[in-house]
Amino acid sequence: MKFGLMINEGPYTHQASDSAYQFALAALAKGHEIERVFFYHDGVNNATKLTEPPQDDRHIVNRWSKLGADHGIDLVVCVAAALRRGIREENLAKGFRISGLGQLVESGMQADRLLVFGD
Amino acid sequence: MKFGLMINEGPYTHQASDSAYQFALAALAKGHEIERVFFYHDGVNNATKLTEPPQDDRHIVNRWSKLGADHGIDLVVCVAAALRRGIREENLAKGFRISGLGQLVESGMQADRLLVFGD
Amino acid sequence: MTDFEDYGDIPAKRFMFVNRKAPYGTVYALEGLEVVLISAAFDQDVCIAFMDDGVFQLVKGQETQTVGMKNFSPTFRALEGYDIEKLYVERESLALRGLSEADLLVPVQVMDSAELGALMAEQDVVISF
Amino acid sequence: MTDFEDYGDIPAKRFMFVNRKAPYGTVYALEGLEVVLISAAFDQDVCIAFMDDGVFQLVKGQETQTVGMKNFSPTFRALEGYDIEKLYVERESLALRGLSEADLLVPVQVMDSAELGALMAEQDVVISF
Amino acid sequence: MLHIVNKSPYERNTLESCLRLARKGSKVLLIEDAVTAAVRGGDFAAKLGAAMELMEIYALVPDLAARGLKDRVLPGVRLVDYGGFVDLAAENKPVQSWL
Amino acid sequence: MLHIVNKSPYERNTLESCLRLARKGSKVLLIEDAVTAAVRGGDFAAKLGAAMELMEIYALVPDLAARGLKDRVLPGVRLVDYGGFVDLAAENKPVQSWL
Repeated sequence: MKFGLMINEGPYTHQASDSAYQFALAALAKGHEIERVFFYHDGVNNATKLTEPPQDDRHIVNRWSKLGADHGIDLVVCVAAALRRGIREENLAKGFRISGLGQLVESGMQADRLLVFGD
Repeated sequence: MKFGLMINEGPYTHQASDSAYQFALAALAKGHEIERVFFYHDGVNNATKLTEPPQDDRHIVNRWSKLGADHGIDLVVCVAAALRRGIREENLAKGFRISGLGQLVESGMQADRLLVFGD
Repeated sequence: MTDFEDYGDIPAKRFMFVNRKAPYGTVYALEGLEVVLISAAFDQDVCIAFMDDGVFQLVKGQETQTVGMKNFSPTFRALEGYDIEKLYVERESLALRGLSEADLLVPVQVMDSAELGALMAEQDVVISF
Repeated sequence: MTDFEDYGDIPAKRFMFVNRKAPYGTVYALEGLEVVLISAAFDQDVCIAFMDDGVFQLVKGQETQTVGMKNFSPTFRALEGYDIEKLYVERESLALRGLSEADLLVPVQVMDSAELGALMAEQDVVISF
Repeated sequence: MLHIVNKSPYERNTLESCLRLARKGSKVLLIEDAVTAAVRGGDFAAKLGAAMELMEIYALVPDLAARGLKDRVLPGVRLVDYGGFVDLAAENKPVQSWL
Repeated sequence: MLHIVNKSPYERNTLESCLRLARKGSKVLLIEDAVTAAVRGGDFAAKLGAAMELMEIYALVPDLAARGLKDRVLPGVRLVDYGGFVDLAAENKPVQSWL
């Protein structure tokens, strides 16, 4: 089955990005496909390459970059939400791309299920 | 009277930064002093110079930079919170400085009132 | 509006956007509305539900000069021009907050929790803001 | 720990940190605890109040491996070493959530809302997380 | 003591917790989404009315105006602008923001 | 239909709103801070018990474990891991996250 995910909160502050990641791992392990993860609202803050968490903590940004690369997942950051929050090409982490809100609606149309993770 | 302010949420997403700004303006107009604004939790996202809101909207980051310069307000971003969220010297807006949590406790000690704005 | 790809071969899906938050205290209402507007370009079957504090988004007479924020409530009046005409409001949420249909800035369909719950269950995609 | 300036001439203030949020769902509990730890270096009169969902921060037996997050609850046991010994828990908050003092991982002083409210009113600085 | 609440009592337990702990003679200021608590005819208005017997309840006019609620305020709630907010913070101690 | 709730019912109105709208036969999954709703002896447990007559209530074990609540769950609440979460999402339509 094809899942689309939407993440609406930034890393560390809310568990949303963690829950979505664990869901994605479990879905992939069961042979499902994650076709796209769409980052909206403060969720765009998952895409900054400047993040540097304490050494004994998980690296939420790099984790998404790696998962995206390993499984061909489209990691899309909403451009309007990103500009409001200081995420641009110059601080964008590997594997993410900036695009429009249409990509979210498209995910709703094309995925079998669109799951939202937020506050 | 000397006020210290603490801002715990990022710009646009929550009204916290707006309320703190309006409070600061009103306090200064009444002859009070704002000795420091301490940015914690997602509040550190108020300090990125990469923010670019829609043209017809307020520019929350630049507004703080200007207020700080005009009134000699110390704008302090918590280093630990900032590293978790991708705020570093290289994307830090004018007038902000990155420092430790001790600056918050110090503000509580030295200001007549410490006011917190958050979620 | 951007040129989107041709989705002619995919049957339209039923999208419901659920608004549960008051405006201005957080950005969810405003950025939620931006999603609704974009969705209009995709020829899907779109409806919007307002419940809980989301009903405050539709209250008449919003004046945002003194908070220094943009008043986005007029955009709700423009939704009709985007062919988004299904606006549902939960009766219980209005009543609890001392509001009535006459206080709202656009025509809506007021329904009770059971009706709204039934409609929600019939959707393909539900996104809550 | 960083060398702080000498504040010897300023009389110590009474600081209360109020914890009202559950752990892990949001970062406030963890980052709040970081503030508490730093405050210990300033020789102020510090206390911590746990109320509402903040009481969940102190529940024994937290195991975070499967959510992939760091279990920071052992740090509460280290507070004594920082001379932070005034931990207050609101009785009503515990009871409402089906918890009792025996479920908590550190010794605390349980008090009712009125007592906690009275203590709060005596502080110089109150910061809520 | 000044208590500041910024969340709607219909969405969160913040204002209820504040009123449970606030002592007689305290001041409570409603800002941001918490101004919804002050709406006449709303379910929370009765609780706020009861609280007013013991303490002074204030609401921030700019936040009421933004939400179209300026003319719908429960009698007895005192209205302040940002200047009044500053005065309340200056005149009362401590100040607690219920987050 | 699958309803997902992630907020504590002691802090927010989310779970109550979900239960008000959810139809008979729906599934409700508690994740993140919402697992606190499932604690035996808690004030919300009675409401959850009543809801269980009409729908299936699930709770995510990793989130219960993180909060030290794994062994305190109200009988009748069905326990799932992330794999079970995926199955619920795959088997039910639509899926609504109550944010």
